This record gives sequence, C-alpha cells and structure tokens, in this order.
Amino acid sequence: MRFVRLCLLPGLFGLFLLGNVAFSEDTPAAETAAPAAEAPAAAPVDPRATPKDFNGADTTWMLISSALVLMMTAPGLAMFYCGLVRKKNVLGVMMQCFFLMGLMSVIWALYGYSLAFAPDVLGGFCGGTDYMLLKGVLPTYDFATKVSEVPMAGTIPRSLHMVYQMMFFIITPALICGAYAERMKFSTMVVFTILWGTFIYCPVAHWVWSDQGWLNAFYIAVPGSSVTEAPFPALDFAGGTVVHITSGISALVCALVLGKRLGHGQEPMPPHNLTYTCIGAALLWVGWFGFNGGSALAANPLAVNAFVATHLAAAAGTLAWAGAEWVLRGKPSILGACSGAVAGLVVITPAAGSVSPLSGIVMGVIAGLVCFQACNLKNKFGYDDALDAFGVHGVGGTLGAVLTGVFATAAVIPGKTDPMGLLEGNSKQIVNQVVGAGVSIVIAVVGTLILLKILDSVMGLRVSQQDELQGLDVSQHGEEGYIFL
Amino acid sequence: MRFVRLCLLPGLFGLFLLGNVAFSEDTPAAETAAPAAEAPAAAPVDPRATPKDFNGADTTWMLISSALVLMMTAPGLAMFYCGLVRKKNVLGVMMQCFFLMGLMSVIWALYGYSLAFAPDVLGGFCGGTDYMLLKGVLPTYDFATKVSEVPMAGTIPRSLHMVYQMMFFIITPALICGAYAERMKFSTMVVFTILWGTFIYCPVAHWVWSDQGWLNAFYIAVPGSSVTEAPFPALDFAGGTVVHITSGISALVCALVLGKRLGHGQEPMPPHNLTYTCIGAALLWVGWFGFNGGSALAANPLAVNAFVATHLAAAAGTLAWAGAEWVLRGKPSILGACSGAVAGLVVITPAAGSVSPLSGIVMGVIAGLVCFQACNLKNKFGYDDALDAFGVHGVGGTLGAVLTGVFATAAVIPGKTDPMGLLEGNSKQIVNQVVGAGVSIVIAVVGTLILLKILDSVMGLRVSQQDELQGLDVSQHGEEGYIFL
Amino acid sequence: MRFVRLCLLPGLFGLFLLGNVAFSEDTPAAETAAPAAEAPAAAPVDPRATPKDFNGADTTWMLISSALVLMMTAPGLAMFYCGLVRKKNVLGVMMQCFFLMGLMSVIWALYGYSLAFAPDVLGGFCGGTDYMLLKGVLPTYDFATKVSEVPMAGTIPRSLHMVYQMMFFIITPALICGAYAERMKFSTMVVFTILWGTFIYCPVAHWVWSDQGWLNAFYIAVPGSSVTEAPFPALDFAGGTVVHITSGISALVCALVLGKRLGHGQEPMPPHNLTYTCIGAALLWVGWFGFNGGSALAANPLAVNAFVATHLAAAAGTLAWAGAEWVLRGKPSILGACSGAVAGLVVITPAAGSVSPLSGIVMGVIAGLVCFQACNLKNKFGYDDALDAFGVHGVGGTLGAVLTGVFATAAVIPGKTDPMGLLEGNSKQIVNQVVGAGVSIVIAVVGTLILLKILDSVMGLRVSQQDELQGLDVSQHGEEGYIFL
Amino acid sequence: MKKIEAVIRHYKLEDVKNALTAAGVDGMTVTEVRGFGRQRGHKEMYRGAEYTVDFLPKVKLEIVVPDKMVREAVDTIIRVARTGQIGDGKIFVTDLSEVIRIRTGETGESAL
Amino acid sequence: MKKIEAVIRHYKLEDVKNALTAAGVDGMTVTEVRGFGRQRGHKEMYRGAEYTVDFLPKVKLEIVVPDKMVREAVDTIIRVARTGQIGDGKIFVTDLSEVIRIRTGETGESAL
Amino acid sequence: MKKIEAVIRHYKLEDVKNALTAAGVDGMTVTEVRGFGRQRGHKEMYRGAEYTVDFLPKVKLEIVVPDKMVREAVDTIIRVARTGQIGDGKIFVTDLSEVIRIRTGETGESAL
Ligand SMILES: Nc1ncnc2c1ncn2[C@@H]1O[C@H](COP(=O)(O)OP(=O)(O)O)[C@@H](O)[C@H]1O
Ligand SMILES: Nc1ncnc2c1ncn2[C@@H]1O[C@H](COP(=O)(O)OP(=O)(O)O)[C@@H](O)[C@H]1O
Ligand SMILES: Nc1ncnc2c1ncn2[C@@H]1O[C@H](COP(=O)(O)OP(=O)(O)O)[C@@H](O)[C@H]1O
Repeated sequence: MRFVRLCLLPGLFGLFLLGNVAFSEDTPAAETAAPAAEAPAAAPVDPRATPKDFNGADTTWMLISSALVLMMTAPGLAMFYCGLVRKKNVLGVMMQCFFLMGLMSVIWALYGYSLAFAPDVLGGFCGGTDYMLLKGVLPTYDFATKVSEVPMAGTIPRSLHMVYQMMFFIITPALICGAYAERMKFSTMVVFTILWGTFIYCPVAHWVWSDQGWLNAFYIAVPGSSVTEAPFPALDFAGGTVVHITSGISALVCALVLGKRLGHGQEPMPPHNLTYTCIGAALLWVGWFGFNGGSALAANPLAVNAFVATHLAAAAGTLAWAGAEWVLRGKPSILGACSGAVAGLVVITPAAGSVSPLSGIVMGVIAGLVCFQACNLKNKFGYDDALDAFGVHGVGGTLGAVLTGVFATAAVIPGKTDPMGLLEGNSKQIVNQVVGAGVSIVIAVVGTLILLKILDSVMGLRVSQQDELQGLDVSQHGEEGYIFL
Repeated sequence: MRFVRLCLLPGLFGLFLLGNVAFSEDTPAAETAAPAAEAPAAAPVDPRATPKDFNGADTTWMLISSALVLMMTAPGLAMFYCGLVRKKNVLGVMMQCFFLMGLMSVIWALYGYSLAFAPDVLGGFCGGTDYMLLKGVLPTYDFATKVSEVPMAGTIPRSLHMVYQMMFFIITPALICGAYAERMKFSTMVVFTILWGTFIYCPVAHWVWSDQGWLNAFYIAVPGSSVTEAPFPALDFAGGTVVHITSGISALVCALVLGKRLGHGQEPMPPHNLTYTCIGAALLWVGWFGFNGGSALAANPLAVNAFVATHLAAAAGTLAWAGAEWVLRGKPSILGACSGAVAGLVVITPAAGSVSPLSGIVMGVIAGLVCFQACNLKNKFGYDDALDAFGVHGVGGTLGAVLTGVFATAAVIPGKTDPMGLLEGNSKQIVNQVVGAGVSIVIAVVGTLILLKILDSVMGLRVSQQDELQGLDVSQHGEEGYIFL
Repeated sequence: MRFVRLCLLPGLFGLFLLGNVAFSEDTPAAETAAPAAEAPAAAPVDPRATPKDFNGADTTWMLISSALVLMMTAPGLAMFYCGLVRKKNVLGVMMQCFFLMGLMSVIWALYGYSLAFAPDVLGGFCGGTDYMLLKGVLPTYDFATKVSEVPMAGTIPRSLHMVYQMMFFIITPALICGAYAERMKFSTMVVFTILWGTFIYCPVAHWVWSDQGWLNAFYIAVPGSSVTEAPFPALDFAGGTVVHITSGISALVCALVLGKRLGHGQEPMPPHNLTYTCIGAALLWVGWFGFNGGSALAANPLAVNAFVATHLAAAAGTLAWAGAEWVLRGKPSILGACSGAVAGLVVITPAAGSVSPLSGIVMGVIAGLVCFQACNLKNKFGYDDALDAFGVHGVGGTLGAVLTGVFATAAVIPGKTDPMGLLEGNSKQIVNQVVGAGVSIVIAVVGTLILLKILDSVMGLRVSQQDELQGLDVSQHGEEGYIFL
Repeated sequence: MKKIEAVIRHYKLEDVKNALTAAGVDGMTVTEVRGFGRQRGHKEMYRGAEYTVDFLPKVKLEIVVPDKMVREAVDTIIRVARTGQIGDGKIFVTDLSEVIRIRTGETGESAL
Repeated sequence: MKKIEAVIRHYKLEDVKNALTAAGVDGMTVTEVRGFGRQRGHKEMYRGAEYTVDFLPKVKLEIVVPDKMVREAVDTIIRVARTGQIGDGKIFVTDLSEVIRIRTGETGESAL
Repeated sequence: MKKIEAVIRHYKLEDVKNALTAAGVDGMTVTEVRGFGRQRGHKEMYRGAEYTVDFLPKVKLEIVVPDKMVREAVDTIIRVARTGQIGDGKIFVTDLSEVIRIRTGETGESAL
C-alpha cells in the first residue's frame, strides 16, 4: 500500500495530464481539416478507413519493416552482444538493449520525432516542435464538423513513418553498448542515452533525412524557394551516417573515456555463449531487410534492390572475414563469420538504395576484410572497445559512406538521369559522402565527449570496482542470468 | 512392424474418412456457386486466382500477422515461460506450448472455428456447425458446372480469417500454463485444454467477435432485422476479454485448485534462465504487432494505429515496472522490464483499435504499476501462480477492458461519429466494458472450476510427488533440457 | 599491415573486376530497352519506380517470404540441429548453417540462378548462362537513351524472384549437415556443398521449376511451339523433390560413406540442448509459411491455401509423432513433437499449393507416423544419420511427392478444370509424381556418391580421430560454444 | 580437523544448510555432482535412441569442522537430508592435516 | 575404507563405469572438472584476441571402496581409461575415517 | 604426497595458476563450486519473490604435490589469491596414500 501512496498519486496526476493531451488530440482537427464540401459525391470515403494517397501494400511493408527493426534490437542485438560478454554480465547487456526499447520509444513520441523530422529551426540544426507530442502525426476527428484526418507521409500514415523511424532511434544507442559493456553504471547509461539521442542522433537524422536536410540527397524543395538541392546532397539510404557512424564513433569515445575493464589483458575474457552471438547475428541479418528494405518507405523496386543488395553484402562479408581468418590464422571461426555478416550489413546500409547488388558483393568483401583488420586496432592502441562497436560500426559505417559515393548508380534510383557514383564518372558525389561522414564524426566525438565529461562529474560513469568484479547482473539488477546448477 | 499393425490400420481408416471429406469439399460448390452466366464477358477472372473483393495487401498483412501470432506461442511464450521455471521443468513448459500448437490447431479446424464464428445457436451462446470441418471456409470447385468459389471474409479469404483466429486459440490456453507450471500432469493438461477451449474460449470469442455477438461493438445487423446493435457493445479489439481475461482468471483458478508446488516457500525457486525470458518477451513484443495490428483484419490506418499504440504501451509498461522497482527496491531488474512490457501489451490489447497511441503510453504506465503490485498478491493470499499468469494477464486484461472505456476515441475508429470513451464524455461505454469483462470472468471461474473438479476425480491434476521432485522433463517426457556436462 | 599486402592487393583486383561488371550492368540496357517513344503521353512512369505488371502486395509478400526462408536456415535450422549434437560440436553445426548463408548466396548470384532458371542448355539438363552474374536480372539504366528497365518475373521484379530462390539454395544443402554432423571436415564440407549445389540442386530445380522444365506441371509453352505440356508434369509446389528428396537422399549417402561417429553405439550421445531444438523447430514452422506460402510467388488465394495447409500439416504431424510415442513408449517427448512438426512440414511442401488444408491434416498424420518409424531404420541398418536428415527429409519428402498425387485437387489450383489427384479420380498424376521423385533420388544418390568419392581421395572427408574426440568447435574453429564456468 | 563430504539430494540443500548453520557450522562448499548407486536411473528416449541414465543429479557438500563438531554435523545432515527412499546419499569423513584462511593466513580451528 | 579419486577423459566415463560395476563397485560420484597438466592446451581466437586454454575438460570420479577392493578398482580404471596419449589423468587414493549411509545411518562397509 | 584443496575467488584463477606453475607445480584440477561462509551473500529479486543468495560462486583447486612442496604451494596461493576482503577462501591439506598416473601406471612422485 505504501507504494500506492508513494507512486500512484503523484504519478497519476502526470498521467492524466498526458491522457488529456491524448484526448484533446481530436480538437486541432477543426483547424486543419478540409471542409466536408470537398467530397460531395455519393458515399465519401472515411479518411479513417482510406486516407488520400494511402497505399495498402506500402503500409504492409512498412509495418513489417518496423517490426523487423524492433526485432533487431531485441532479441537480435541483445543476443549478439550478450553472448560476447562474460556470464556475470549477460543480463546487464540484455537489459541495456531491452530497456532502451522502452525508453527511446517514449522519448521519440514525446519530442524526438519532432526534433528530427519537423521543419527546421536553429538554421536547420534540428527540427522544431511541430510534431511534439505527436501533434500532426496522429489521426484526428472533430465532432463539430464531423471531419476526420489521417496525416500522411507519402503513401503511408505519418504515424507509421514515425514508428518506423522510432525503431532506428532505439537501435542506434543500443549499438554503443558494445563499447562500454561490462562496466558502465546503469543509471548513467540511461541519462547518457537520453542526452545522446537528443543532441546527437536527432540533429544528424534531421540533416540527412528531413525534407530540407542540408545533407539530404533527396531534398524536397519548399514550394516557391529557389533552393532545390541540399548544399551537400549525401546518399545515406538507411543510416550509414545517422546510425552507424554516430554510434560507432561515440562507441570509441566511450571506450577511451571509460577505460578498460578490470583485469583486461590479464584474465581471459572469452565470449561466454557464442551460440547466442550466432543466433543474434542471424536475427540481425533477417531484421536488416526491414532496416534497409524499409528505408524505401514503400514496397517498390527500390525496396527490392535494397533487400537484394543487403543480403549479398552480408553474404560476401561473411565469406571475407571468415576467409581472412582461414588464410591468416588457419581456421575460420563462427565469430568471424558472424562479424563479417554484420560488417557487410553495416557497409551496405547507406548504399542499399543506390548501388547494384553486385556492388553489394564487392562492398561486403571490402568491409569484411577492413573490419577484420580494424578489430585489431584496439590491441595496438590499447583501448577496450569490449564488443568492437567501433571496429565494426564506426569503421564499417565510414567505409560504407565513402563507398556509396563510388558505387552509386542511376540504374536503381528512380528519377535520376545523371551519373551517380565514381564508377559512373561522377567524382563529386564522393565529396558529399565525405562531408556527410565528416560532420557525423565530428558531432559524435565532440558531443559524446562533452556528455561523458559532464556525467562523469555529476553521477560517475563506471560501477564500483566491487560491483564490476561481482558482475553487472547481480550488482545492477539483482538477478542472475543462468541458474543451471 | 508391430507399430504398423497397432496404429496405422485403424488410424488410416479414420484418415481416409477425413480425406474423403477433404475431397468431397468440392461438391457442395454446386449448391452455393453462382451460375457461370454471371460473368459472360471476355476472359472472366478465375475466382481461385482473384476472388471478388480480394485485396492483396490485406491478405499479405494477415498472412504475416498469422505467422507473427504463431511465433508468439513458440518460440515467444515458450521461452518467456520456460526461462522462469527451474531447470528440471524447462522442457515441460516448452512442450505444453509446442504441443498446443498442434492440438488446438486441429481442433479449431475440426469444430472450434465453427463454434466461435458460425451463426448463432443456443440463443447466441455459441456458433453452430456451419463451418464444421471447414465447410464453407475452404475453396471449392465443381467439375460439372466448372464453377469455383473462394469464400471470403471481407477482403481476405475466409480460410485466412480462420487460420489467423486459430493462432489466438493456440496462445490463449498456452498462457494458462504459467499458473500450473512445474506440477500439472501432461495428460490432464491436454484434456483440460481441449475442454477449456471448447467450453470457455469458443463461447466468449463468439460473444465478442462473431457478427451478431451480444458483446460485439461492431455488430453486423442481419438484413431485415430490427436489431442493429449488440445489447452490450463492448470494445475488445484484439482480445482483452477473449484472450487475457479468460486465460488469466482461469489461471488463478488453476493455481488455487492445484495448490502450491512442493517446497514452495521453503526452497528458492528462482528463474533458471532469464536470458530466455528476455528473448521470449522481446519475441512476444514483436509478435504482438501481428496480434493487435492484425486484428484490423486489413492493412489500413486502423492497423497502423493499433501497431503504434501497442508499441508505445509496451514501451511505457517497461519503464513503469522497472521504474517502480528502481524506486521501491533500489534496482531495476530485467525481469521487471520484461514483465512491464508484457503488462503494457496486455492492457493495450482490447484498446489498440480504439485509443490514441498517446493514451497507449498512459495505459502502459498504469498497467506496469498495477501489475507490478498485483504480482505481490500471491504472497499475501498464499496461492502459487507460478509464473504470474493471473498477475499479468488476468489483472492486466481486466484493467485493459475497463480503460478502453475510458480512452476510446472516435479519432481512430472508422465510421464512428459519436463520443466513444469516458474522456470524450461518453460514460456508457465503460458499462459495456465492465459487462464484457464481468461475464468473461464469470464463465472463466465457473467453467474452469467445473472442468478441474471433474478432471481431478477422473484422471488427477498433479503429477506424483516423486515425479514433481524429479522434474517434469524426465518424468513426463523422458528427456533432459540441457546436458552441458 | 602484412595482411593488406597479402590479401587486399590481389583481392581488390578481383573485386574491381566484379565492380566493373556491376557498373557495366547499365550498358546492356541500350540493347534491350524499348525506345522512349513507347510512352509519349504526359509524365510517363519511371520503370525504376513502378515497372510494368508490378504489384506492390505481391512484392511485399515475396520480400517477407524471402526473409522468412532465410530465417529458417539461421536461426531456425541452426538451432534445431545444434541442440541435437553434443556440446563440443555445437558451433560446428551452427557454423555450417551460417557459413552456407554466405557461400550459397554468392554462388547463386554468380551462376546458380542462371543454371537453374535460365533457358535450357544441354537438352534441358540445366539452364544456360543468360542470367550469369545477374545479367538480365538487375535493373538497368542507359544514360544515352535515358531508358531504364526493371526485369520482371510475373508481378514482381526478377531480382526478387532470384533472391527468394536463393534462400532455397541455402537451406537445401544445410539440411544435409544433419547426416554428417559431428565428424565432417569443414573445408571438405565447403567444397562438397559448392559442387552439390551446382551439379545436383541446380539441375533438379531447373527440371521442376524452370519455365520449360520437363517435370514442371506449370510448363510455360514457348510461343509457336507445339509442345504445351511437360513430358512428366509433376506437382512440386515448394520443393518436395528439389529440396527434401535431394537433400534427404544425399544425407543418407553421406551417412553411409562417412561412417559412424567415434563411440557411436557405445557412449550415449543425447541432444545437449533440447530447448534449442524446440526453438529451432518453432522457427522452422514459422519460416515455412514463407517457404510454402511464398512459393505462390504472389499474395493470392493460392498463397493463403498453402499457408493454411502447411500449418495444419505441421500441427497434425506434431500430434501424430508425439502420439505414437505416447502409445508405444509411454511418454510423448518434446523431440517427438518437434520432429513430427517438421515431418508434417516436409510432407506438405510439394503439396501445399494443390491440396485442401484438410488433406494437409491427413498428410501430416501419415508423415508423423511414417517418419517416426523411419528414424528407427538407422538402428536396424546400422548407419549413423546423426540428426535424421534422411529419416525426416528423405522419407518425408518422398512420401510428400507421392501423396501429392493422391490428394491434389482442382479446388485450389487456379485455371485447372480437370481432376488432379487420385482421390479426384486421376490416376495419372501419381505416375508423374513417382517419376519426379525417382529421378531426384537417382541424381542425388549417384551425384553425391561421385562427389564424396572424389573428395575423399582429394582432401579427405572426416576430421582426424583426435579432432573428432576434441569436438569440432575447438578443432575446426578454435572456439568454444559455452563458457559457463 | 575433519572434512565431511556429504552427497545429498538437490532439494535438501537449503534445509541442510540451515540446519548446519543452526548447529554452529560456519561455512561449507557445494559442488554439483552426478551420482551412481543403488537408486535406479531412468530412461530417456531421443527419437530412435534410448538411454538409461545412471548418473543422477546430486549435490556434494564439503564441510570442514573441528573434530569435536563432527558428530553433531553428521547427525544433523542425516536427520535433515533423509527421506527414507533409496538415493538419500552418503557421508564420508576424512582427516585434514592443515587448514588455512587465505585472507589472514590463520591456521587450524581459527581459520574456519 | 579408501576414497579413490580419478581424473579421466570425458568419453571414457561410460566404459569406466561399466568396468567398475563389473568389478563389484556399487557406487560412485562424478564431477565435471577442468584439468591442467602436461597435456598441451589449445588456442582459441575471438576476433582480435587469442587465448591459450590450459584447463581442459575432464571428469573426476570419486569412488569409496573397502580397503581390499582398492587394488582392483585402481587397476580397472587404469586398464579402461588409458589411451596412452598424454592427458589420460591421475588417480589419487585417500584414507577415510568414516562412511555413513544417510538413508539408514549404517556405517563402514555396509554403508556402501 | 599431499593434496591441497584451495577454494578461491573466480577471477584469481589465472593468476594463481601462473604463480603455481612458476613455483614448479605441474598440474592441478579445477572445479566450479559455490561457497557459504562469512562473506555476506546478496539479494536477488524476481517479481514478488526475494531471495538471499548465500552460496557464492567460487573455484576449487586440487593440487597434488610432494610433501616438500606443500609449504611453497600454500604460500604461493595465499600470496596471490589474497585481496584482504572477506571471502578470499580457504586451503585444506590432506594426506594421500597413493598417486598413480593412468597413462603409464607410474606411482608416487613420478606420477605427478
Ligand atoms: N561407493 C561410493 N562411492 C562414492 N559415492 C557413492 C558411492 N555409493 C554411493 N555414492 C553416492 O551416493 C549416492 C546415493 O547412493 P545410493 O546407493 O543410490 O543410495 P543410498 O545411499 O540411499 O543407498 C549416489 O548417487 C552416489 O553419488
Ligand atoms: N599435480 C596435480 N594435481 C592435481 N591434478 C593433477 C595434477 N597433475 C595432473 N592433474 C590432473 O590430471 C590431468 C592429466 O594430467 P596430464 O599431466 O595432462 O597428463 P598425464 O596424466 O597423462 O601425464 C590434468 O588435466 C589434471 O586434471
Ligand atoms: N567450514 C568450511 N568448510 C568448507 N568450506 C568452507 C568453510 N568455511 C568457508 N568455506 C569456503 O571458503 C569460502 C570463503 O569463506 P568466508 O568465510 O566467506 O571468507 P574468509 O575465508 O575470507 O573468512 C566460502 O565461500 C566457502 O566456499
């Protein structure tokens, strides 16, 4: 009962405030809705059933893609990562992924989507408040005028666009967990991720994907404006910069600032359950079809191309990494095969909608070989990127951004009539790609550094030595992963 | 060879009877099919390729949704539950879920779908025999008239409607396993579930979802009848009453009747593998998109709304439960986060098609807090609801039924022009909701009690003490879950 | 750095060659594309956005189905199989499945798809080189004529057809792993699989599924040719012969040629983790909806029928196998239930698009009982089919091919107006089915035998005795599956 | 100083621990073991294969006590771990020549 | 009464158990262990990291027998568990001061 | 010949192994155990249920050494495995009556 007094009363007050917002959602319709006169003909279609421009196939594909991208975070990434840590931290890693599914979703609905996709404020640094609390995103109905409206984003409801993008907002910070695994304080992780999502992810997503983003190769001109193209129209189909560079580079900063795990370099710290890692990798592969294929935002040939290119890049990455191990170390490992698949998936992410699937094979091979090498960097430079979030996502993402400028082709991009990539003779695109990657790296480094420094002094970044030795499962969450005995 | 004599001969007789039914399926077509004259124009479309009203996008969405809901039972629920028991019962729980995928499917095809969805018999208590053995559900072809027919349910083939609903018939009794886990006799469980599905699930599904169900808010008037609305038009979009209340309340009855597990309260009985529980929770979350989103029975804005509301409720539930633990017990646990997600998913199930996603957040938070508290009830009242099937599904389902009456809004429901929920000023809906929940509770309590009493005297409910101590894996199934040593 | 010199330089040469092919893909367009004059009307549709005949719903369904079939190999089959081996070989089995996802994909893109689906060469033994390197499969754009083209296969892009079929090319050889598990050399497995895919899978796929395949019941006549039907029009909807007979029979040959595992018959070799096997079986079940449902190549009533029949066959198989154990051995086991589900899925594979779902129940029961018995054959005949790849896929696949001839019905097959199966009074179909199964068995036996004999003498089939005792995980891949201690 | 090794049933561990603590035992070490004895094993069936599992899961306690406490500790274990069914387990007692506490280097009874 | 502890290879367990039973041993207790000795470990590689695994999986048997059976039990183990390759394992024999059967309270040889 | 049994903390295993090897110990056998002692357990919460976990994960080493090496081995363990915090563990030393190497049948010190 103490709990009810403690929590429910003050809590419910806030809830009902929110509930009222949810409810009052219906009223703005009056302002925005067209008069009923618009459709005087017999039996006008209820927009709540079939809004204008609505396409069922596109909607189906985007619903599935959203589900697939959620599945990437958990069980996908959660298993991929948690298999790589020691047994005593298995829940710590899973919890980070799972909790972020809750946390980032709510933030995205409250203000994240607005910061990323609403029209420019701050000179284009981020979006404004137009979509705050999902205003203008959710369906509305006005009892007075009997007018209902379902806001659209192309051929799908805007709320579907919102939830699809939400899944990216979840997985991106979850990728960073790989760097600070086995030692970061859970409470600090939560605060860090909120701030990181707000100040790093949302702006970059805005630059790259919002209608007038200054890095958006598919810039949508404001009617009447003389500007019809972004200053640096970078190709980033599904998030090479937005997702992989920002997270991978921030991961490196985290690894450097937090320092090594206790006992690192002395005790062996082998993956405690490679079967999980392999299952996770396979689920990531499957989910990535939604990640890249869904980034077409419709069920069209572009989505098909992205799907095929994605699959072939993953396949080629698998062979390249495992093959490199086989040649150089005598044995192909399953961790190598899985890492190669992920490297291939990362590299094709920005490119999937603008390169041929055959180029996907080439890019996958390059990524497999380069990321294989990049995972040795930490030994040379002595930082502890526990699960190689930088080695795979930072390096692979940057590589992908650049190679997209090499392999992009007009053959797969609807509406393009000019040469696209270097191989088609257009050397300018690669400049845009480098600019896009560069600014993403800069904001990731600077932003993450500032956030970590502040949080370090305010609440501390690492768990106590005692807690780290005991493992995060028991010390942070009061649980054990496996009780087999 | 002994086996062939023992089983195949008598068995095959039955099989060929069934086979003949399958075959003779073609003949009734003659009676029902329209004469070929109907389409005399050039190249009439073969209904087997494209039936009237057929919509490919809706069909795709429902195919996927069916697959997702199956995935919820196994691996989803199977993993969620089996991680929570002790190692020696891990297969026992998995087997219950997996076996029900076989058992309930066949029963549903034989007569379950008919009891639930065929036109009323017994004054509307359940459906009749019109769809028995899938008559009127499957495609037919008449060699004499050359007429083929594909029965439709809206824009999708009726057989797809049948198989989608089948998945609900599987998972609902599987949820009850959480209450009697680690001690129920497998044979009794099988018989109990058949009877429970027949006498409890089918009637409630009929009341709530069949065209003239007396609790169906989307009552479809019989042409010419003066009754155009159900007596108590309750909103139950995806099964708050049909699925969660019936199973959750029956779970409580099971826990009370079967009694506690041996050693309960003395020995510790912690979850043996929380990684499975977390993976299972994540798969449930993903699968629930098919559960709730698919309940729109089409790929339309309603499905999108259900998807978004479902996701946000799960997210909010995660934060609420883990947050409550954090505040009250000092640590957020992964089991708490997972339980909160499920609680959020349960509460939004009846509401997903009639509330705003923002209300989904509010409902998720409430469910997280309330179910968190409800899981302590068993300690107070001393029953052993082993995996909290009542605490989460019974409580969360009832909560969801009621809150749907609070938050329902015309903004998302096509065709509605009147205020829907309490917050829109309609206080009547909540009465309907309470009636719907109430009768579901009553039939669940009474029905389950009667079934258990009968089965207890006929075949016994619990395994022997010896078998329980040894574990269900070895004693019921002759297998061990893990042989790691 | 040594690595860069070693690998990258020579490697990149090959890569850029491939890259150039990817790039020059655009040029052939000039030859094949229709002149722009074809669409002189206002705002002609860009084929890259919406090609002729393109259907979004079909495309969505096939995208998902492709993802589902990939998921069948990993995590599905990988978990199903790896749970059945001993702990020390868990990664060995997973790696075989995962690595094949990389290997077979690339081969299929390079030449496999062409061998299987391009127009006949060698008198119809296999396809020619028309689709080699995905020529004529990928979209093209010609800068000179401004003409773009997206090659189609029915209502979906041909590249989607290619990638969907690719997933079959992955899982088929992966099924064989079940026979040689725990003892085959990884390097030999890789070479064997490449050759097996090339010389056994591609021809059989060509016979059964290519437009003029001599076993294709849906033979597409060459315009102007007098031949309008295949010589032996066998019904093989989703790969009873192409997938299950070829792999299952080859598995038997592998088991016989490789010989038993060390200690087989002396030491107990129980499954080390049946929870994985059950999860894997459930994922296979879910994925099979894409396997069978997707084989309609569109989101139509045929896909729906395949989905429903598949599900009911799996359900019936589950009950039959577990039921047989219950009757004959006193206990139903989870391994039995899972095996029965897979047996049901295998038997319905060739039939899903041509039988009633009720017949699916009958076929599932028969398959459950027959395969249950077939798994005892190895004890009688003394071969070591470690994971029963032959007992389930070989026997179940053959059974399915024959039973398809019994239960096929015009009720579900668009365009058919004649009796189809034995039960409809057509006894000829069963002959075609037997021919189809027969030639598949012959090529599988002969081909696999030749390949194994060659490889045995060239590189050896089995790992050393030492390596086998140590386990494949450490000896072949330098890793351990679980480090729980 | 003696070392008492007791092989007991799994589900008796908690009770035995509590009883021993009540009897004044300060520490113990537990190992997961598999035991073979008179207690009949069970059959496990995996498709075509049937195994008789002779090694049953047990728990082994190791308790080091001063000589004078051996009797009471043994009696406590017997009392609490007994069910009367075959398979209750065994107790083995061994002499120790030395006991040391790592933290302090203390030896003998004060190391316990 | 003696306790024989034998560390052996995993895959020899079944054979050793059968041979000991044939030799008249009534019970034994088995523990999963990891052993380090002359037998060379193996290398494991995980991305950038390479470990040498020195502790190899072994199985430890504990067999309590009357003094007069020690010789035969030890010989049986040596005969069956030997492969001749480094890593076959060791046998350690200790004196027991007492043996008790929990179920009956019997002590000494009759407790076995 | 003595058998040294040392219950130590998990993360000290690698260091102890290296130090013992350096000190001339040729082999050892390691078992995963759970220990109960003065070291306070921790609480675990699972929904409504709260457990105090008293048995903490430890590692048990068994090292057989010639009598003359016992001192050095014990000292090495104490030196390396000590953190000074409660829970560092114990060392128990027992007499062995016989040691045999299975591979060769050698006995006594040469069996090590
Ligand atoms: N001779 C023995 N040496 C070592 N352990 C033994 C011996 N005999 C029995 N045990 C252990 O004691 C356990 C119980 O023994 P068992 O003969 O089954 O029952 P009981 O002790 O009730 O007669 C066995 O599982 C085994 O672990
Ligand atoms: N001094 C020792 N103390 C305890 N156990 C030992 C000792 N030496 C070896 N062992 C155990 O015996 C096993 C085999 O020893 P090893 O030296 O590798 O081979 P071998 O016995 O054939 O010479 C080791 O893995 C270890 O478990
Ligand atoms: N009497 C005992 N018998 C057997 N093992 C013991 C005994 N006392 C302690 N241990 C083992 O030693 C470990 C450490 O003991 P503890 O009392 O917690 O710390 P410390 O040794 O630092 O005083 C325990 O976890 C347990 O495994």
